[in-house]
Amino acid sequence: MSFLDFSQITKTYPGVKALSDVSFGVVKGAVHGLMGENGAGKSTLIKILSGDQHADEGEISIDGKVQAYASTRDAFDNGVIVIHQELQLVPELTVAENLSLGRFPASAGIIAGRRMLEDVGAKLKSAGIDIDMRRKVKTLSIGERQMVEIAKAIMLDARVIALDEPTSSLSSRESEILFALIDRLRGEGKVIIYVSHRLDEVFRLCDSLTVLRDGKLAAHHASLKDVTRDQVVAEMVGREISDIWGFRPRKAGDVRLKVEALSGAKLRTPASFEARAGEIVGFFGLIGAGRSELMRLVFGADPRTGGAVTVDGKGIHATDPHGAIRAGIVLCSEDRKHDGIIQGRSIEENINISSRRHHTRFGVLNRASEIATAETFIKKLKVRTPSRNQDIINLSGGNQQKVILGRWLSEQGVRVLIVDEPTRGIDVGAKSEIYELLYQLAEDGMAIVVVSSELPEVMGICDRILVMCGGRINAELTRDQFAEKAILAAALPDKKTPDAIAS
Amino acid sequence: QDTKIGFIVKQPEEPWFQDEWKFADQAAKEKGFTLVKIGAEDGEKLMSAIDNLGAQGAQGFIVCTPDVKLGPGIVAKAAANNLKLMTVDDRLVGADGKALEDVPHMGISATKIGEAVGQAIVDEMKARGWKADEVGAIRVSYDQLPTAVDRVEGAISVLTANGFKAENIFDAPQAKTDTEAALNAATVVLNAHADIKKWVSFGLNDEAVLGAVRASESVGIPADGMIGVGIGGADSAINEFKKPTATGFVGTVIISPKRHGYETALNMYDWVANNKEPEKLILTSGALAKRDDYQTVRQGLGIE
Amino acid sequence: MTDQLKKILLGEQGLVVIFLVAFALVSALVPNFLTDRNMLGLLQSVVTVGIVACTMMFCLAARDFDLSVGSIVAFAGMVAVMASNATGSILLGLLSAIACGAFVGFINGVVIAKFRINALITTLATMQIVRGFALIASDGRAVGINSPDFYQLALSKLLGIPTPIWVLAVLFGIFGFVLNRTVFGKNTLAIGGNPEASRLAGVNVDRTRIWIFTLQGVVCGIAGILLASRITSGQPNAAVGLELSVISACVLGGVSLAGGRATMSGVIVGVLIMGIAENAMNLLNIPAFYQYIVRGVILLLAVLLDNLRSSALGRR
Amino acid sequence: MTDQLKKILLGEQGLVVIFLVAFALVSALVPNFLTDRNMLGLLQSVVTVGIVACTMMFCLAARDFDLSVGSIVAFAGMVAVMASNATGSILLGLLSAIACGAFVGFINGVVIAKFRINALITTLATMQIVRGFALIASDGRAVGINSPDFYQLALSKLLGIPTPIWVLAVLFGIFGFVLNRTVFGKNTLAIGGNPEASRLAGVNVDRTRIWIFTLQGVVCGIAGILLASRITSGQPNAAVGLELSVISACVLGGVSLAGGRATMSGVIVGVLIMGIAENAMNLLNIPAFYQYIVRGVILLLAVLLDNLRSSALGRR
Ligand SMILES: Nc1ncnc2c1ncn2[C@@H]1O[C@H](COP(=O)(O)OP(=O)(O)OP(=O)(O)O)[C@@H](O)[C@H]1O
Ligand SMILES: Nc1ncnc2c1ncn2[C@@H]1O[C@H](COP(=O)(O)OP(=O)(O)OP(=O)(O)O)[C@@H](O)[C@H]1O
Ligand SMILES: [Mg+2]
Ligand SMILES: [Mg+2]
Repeated sequence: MSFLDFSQITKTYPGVKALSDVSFGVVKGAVHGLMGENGAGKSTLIKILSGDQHADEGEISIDGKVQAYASTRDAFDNGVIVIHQELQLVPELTVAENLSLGRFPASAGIIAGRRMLEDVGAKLKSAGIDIDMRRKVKTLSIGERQMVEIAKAIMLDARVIALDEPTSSLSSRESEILFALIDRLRGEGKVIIYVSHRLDEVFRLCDSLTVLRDGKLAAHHASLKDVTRDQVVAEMVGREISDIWGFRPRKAGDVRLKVEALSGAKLRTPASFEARAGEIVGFFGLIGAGRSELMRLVFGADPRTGGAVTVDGKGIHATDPHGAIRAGIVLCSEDRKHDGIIQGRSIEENINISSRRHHTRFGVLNRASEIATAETFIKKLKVRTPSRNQDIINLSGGNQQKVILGRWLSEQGVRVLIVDEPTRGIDVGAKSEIYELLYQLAEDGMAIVVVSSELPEVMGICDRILVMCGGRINAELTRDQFAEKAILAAALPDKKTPDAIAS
Repeated sequence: QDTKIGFIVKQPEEPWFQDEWKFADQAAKEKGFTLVKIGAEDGEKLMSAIDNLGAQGAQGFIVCTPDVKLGPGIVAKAAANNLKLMTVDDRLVGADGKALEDVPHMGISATKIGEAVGQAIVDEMKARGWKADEVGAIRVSYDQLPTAVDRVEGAISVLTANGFKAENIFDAPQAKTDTEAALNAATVVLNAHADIKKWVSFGLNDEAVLGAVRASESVGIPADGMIGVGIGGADSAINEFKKPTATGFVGTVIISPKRHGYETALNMYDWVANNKEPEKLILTSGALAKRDDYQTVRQGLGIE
Repeated sequence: MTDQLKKILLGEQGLVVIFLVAFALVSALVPNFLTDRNMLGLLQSVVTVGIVACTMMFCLAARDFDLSVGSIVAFAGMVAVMASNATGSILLGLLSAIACGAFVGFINGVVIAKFRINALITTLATMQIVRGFALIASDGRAVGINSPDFYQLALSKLLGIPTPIWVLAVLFGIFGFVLNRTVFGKNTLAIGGNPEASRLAGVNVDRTRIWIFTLQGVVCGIAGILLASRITSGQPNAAVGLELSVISACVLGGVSLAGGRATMSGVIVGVLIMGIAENAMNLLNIPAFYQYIVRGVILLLAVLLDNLRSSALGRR
Repeated sequence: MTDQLKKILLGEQGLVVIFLVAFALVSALVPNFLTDRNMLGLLQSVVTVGIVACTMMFCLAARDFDLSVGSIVAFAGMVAVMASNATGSILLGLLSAIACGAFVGFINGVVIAKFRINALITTLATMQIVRGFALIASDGRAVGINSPDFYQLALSKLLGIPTPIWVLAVLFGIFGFVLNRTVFGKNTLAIGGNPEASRLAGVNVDRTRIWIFTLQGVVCGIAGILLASRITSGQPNAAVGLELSVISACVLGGVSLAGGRATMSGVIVGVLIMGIAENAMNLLNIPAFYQYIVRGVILLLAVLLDNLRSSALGRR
């Protein structure tokens, strides 16, 4: 007997049928996976469950009772909690305040500050989340923010909890905390909807699974016992993908990028490394390891306090991204919402913003080439959208990520491509195509740096892996030395080295 | 102890008040007292200004108030700060609307100035041989300001007394008191009544009337089809007279900042230093200045 | 030593410290500045701006904007005077002024929150409409107060300090508390900081915004009453341009126009800086035209100093 | 039929369509409105606002704000007159006015972009400082123009249409092109959409912002020259409050204060709506006090209508 029922849910956005006639049910005390390509309608379904969006047709019932929410507030009050794909935190408030927002413990409107701290503290402790709850959210890293976001799930006594790609910016260590939490909630008899693009996780966590495709129900598995991964991939993508990494050996050329003793305000220990032409170098580490900080310094996004960056033997003195791009270094940053998408502007403009300078004359745009570039990358990266004029904010998370990747892949004259969590939120099918693109660029002589928290990913596509921990590069492994254990060991904070961040 | 006298005005940017201050400064130099000049655009700033004067140990002040109804408040504030009080330009009134006669005042009534404007227009119309019913009047109005209403109403009363038909007087409300606003408002009136070829105009000050004159030029009414008479007589009007050819800006009623600035300051000084109380009421008069006689008129008023 | 100094300057209360230093400087350099009388005069001169800044802080913190405050202050003052005159009861006059203020604020809030019309445009419109009503009601002229008791509101003193200053102090206290210690205050900051997240967290965004504007109206009503009492009449032209003074005082006090950031102590400092600048300029007898320049330069310096402070802090 | 109507109303150009309908209505209902003379008068009355709105659009689209435009217009007008009088060359006068405008704008831009001082505060400060300079330079008085040729700038006509209107039309054309078809325009919109992302995408954010403010200054210089020519003198008190008219025209025309959204056609419509409202009210002889109310209501209605349109479109 299912506890949570979706029946015939249909939702249309202008130009897009996000969901059509989706029905399935989930039993109590189960973790139910929701998978599908980017833009398949997963987040839309979750938003409808949360009362944030309203279905055009169809209804949701919990415990046999049809739910009709006017607002997200109603959803809470009915025991439905949703952790959205995009972080929904207030940067200027503290962790505790963010977790209590909408339901502060208060009498006569006056907040009981101590009670709030006690409540939040207890909940965080029981979930094994270790974050100072008095810190303002704006001082947290993305990964830490994601943990705060996840902590929302346990703040209320919910019946239904939906998590939309909660691990997309978590490394394995934090993911484990989350999985433990989910197991506990399952034990308490909650219904959990779990959206993810990572098959490993889904098979590890979920009891049942629904696959969406183009807004329609593609498959429903009440049990995962006899289901194989390849089968799920085929249901999602519509074709078989044998090896999503598709690694091809390459020949490394001369040193292209050389970073010497680079340091900045947020990266105190000077870091040095190099990347050769035609080489894909991976950076692995846990949250807060300082990988993003290091890449931002290389790119000139943050001011450096020391060190040097050379490309092809030429020193790069650029102190801003503008200069770095002209010197041939580009960075696709990890925080797509804050540092990537330009909301309010079309896909076309988001793709062309940097590369258009190659096609302009006297500052006047070349419309034909802009349209061509946009169309090319929309097709290459399989961006699901009704038109290139669509506002990027209306795209699904994964499709936004593809557009941002398109921005950098369309750049010309790039010598060093740095991608920070490039496949964050991207589906399996598109992933392998993105890897293929990276391989081609490397074969054309580009030096590529991939920062990722997904160990299989770095192991799957890189020629060399650098492991960071506590703001310093801790280990370097070539492909023949790749071993999960060794990499993880290097990533874990070493008790012997004094380490501010780990403590 | 040094003598310190305040001089508060409501619109410090206006040339008129600049002139008042200038002449008051002249008195201060002659008599050797300190003059503190403060601008106070509204009641609240005025109250602060009086406190401020009290705090720096002034003995008295002269004020042109942003609103005459502030009377009782100003009197009370002055008493609280132990300051002698004189008014200039605008006379204070009590809650009942009657003038506060205890406060020494020097000024000219807004209605009177308006009437002088009206008379000047009527005279010029006669000189040009215009008949009242073929002429339109642009009333450049800024009704938010009571003084402005009194001035234009004064002019209208003279016009109607001389046979001007009320329906030939058209309102051109300025959104702001600058020339551009008057120009835009007057343009609409002129265009709406394209059949009328002869126009007169009057308003709050020279700038307002200049706007109407500019409007007449822009719609192609020649200078001899427009009679504009302003109020003030400061540079905007003088510039107009200095133009190589005559424009529709026929004249301006000059009111003398010299008397208002110099004499009030002197009187206050006498009151503070020699305990000689000034006259309760001194009324000055405006003088019409035109293109050919403005220099002499100004000299007569002691401002050239 | 320098470390400690740095710590104080760069701390939460750094703005207050800078202000105290500036205050000491002005006291030392400007004659007649640090006298009881001048201090009281100074405080009285910032009463209107200060009172309205209390709620403008909320408005800006919630990423909104209110241009109609000046008009509401003038209108409420008119209503207070006219209603007192008509009914003979000062209390009724005061109540109706506050009710009118609240009503206009409520309308602002509803239009902005429910019809989702840009706050700038909405309040620009009500600014004009309300000013129009004030002018029509009084035929453009000031309305005198019949009962002398009304003046007492502004003239009466408690412990040697005029009532309006007490009112200001009490409002500073109340709104400081509301901002930091109540659900309403936190919700306001959350809405400004991330409207979407607040909505998803179940904060009733619309209702909070309507409340903010209504409170703004109430507070403008209070400011209008005190102003009318102080200038002993209701004036339809009063408080023109008040909105800009209030908003700059708030921004000077560290309130972010992008929402989400506000402190009461900052706003108090902002209000006082503006008041002190005016006061000192008049004491120093700076000519009117030069006052413009000085005012502009002080504004810039104050914000620049605070920026340097916080960038030294955040190192970005 | 209704489907097609809906499509037109809800399309990109819906605002323009609404405007055309409103225009037809006003033409039918207001006597003397649709005459050649009145149309020319109407257009001339929006020249200043329209010219300045061209660059204000960029400023707002980049999430900035400029309050100093009124002061710059007045100052540039003064400079044009004083420099022409001093040198005897009108051309030199015009060039120095534009140079002065550009200089003030450049300073605004540098302070805002490089010192990261809030645009509202910075331009509020320069607004005061520049006004102060204008007043000091002229001792607070209007400065007459020596050479009658200067008047010709405003009075001369081409094909029966006065030069200022041509200037306005040309600027509309230029800035419409710049916004949509140049890197500068696209970068401006991108900065407004997400400044940090634009910076990381290699847009030189600081330089673009400095350029925007400098252009704003240049355009204010042009507006100041035409205004001075129109009122045949340089007046230090001219164009007070211009900033609010210009900003509301832009917002009315769909420019988002949150940045990232602007169209030239929208801004043109916004400017015209404001001009037509004033014009029609005067033609209808609406009393001054009631004009306040009507102005407010029209503002609200115009935005409400556009909101309804776009929410019918976006269904959110
Ligand atoms: N506000 C909106 N306006 C228009 N289209 C939208 C809007 N929100 C979502 N869509 C479209 O609806 C479809 C489903 O989006 P949804 O976010 O549910 O995808 P998803 O399955 O969560 O994808 P991802 O894996 O990338 O997160 C997409 O094609 C998206 O472009
Ligand atoms: N704005 C900030 N203020 C203070 N500390 C910060 C800020 N941003 C990041 N940090 C801290 O800097 C450290 C490095 O974080 P960073 O995000 O660079 O790590 P990372 O290796 O990229 O890991 P991930 O991106 O997976 O979180 C973290 O400890 C984080 O808490
Ligand atoms: Mg999604
Ligand atoms: Mg990172």
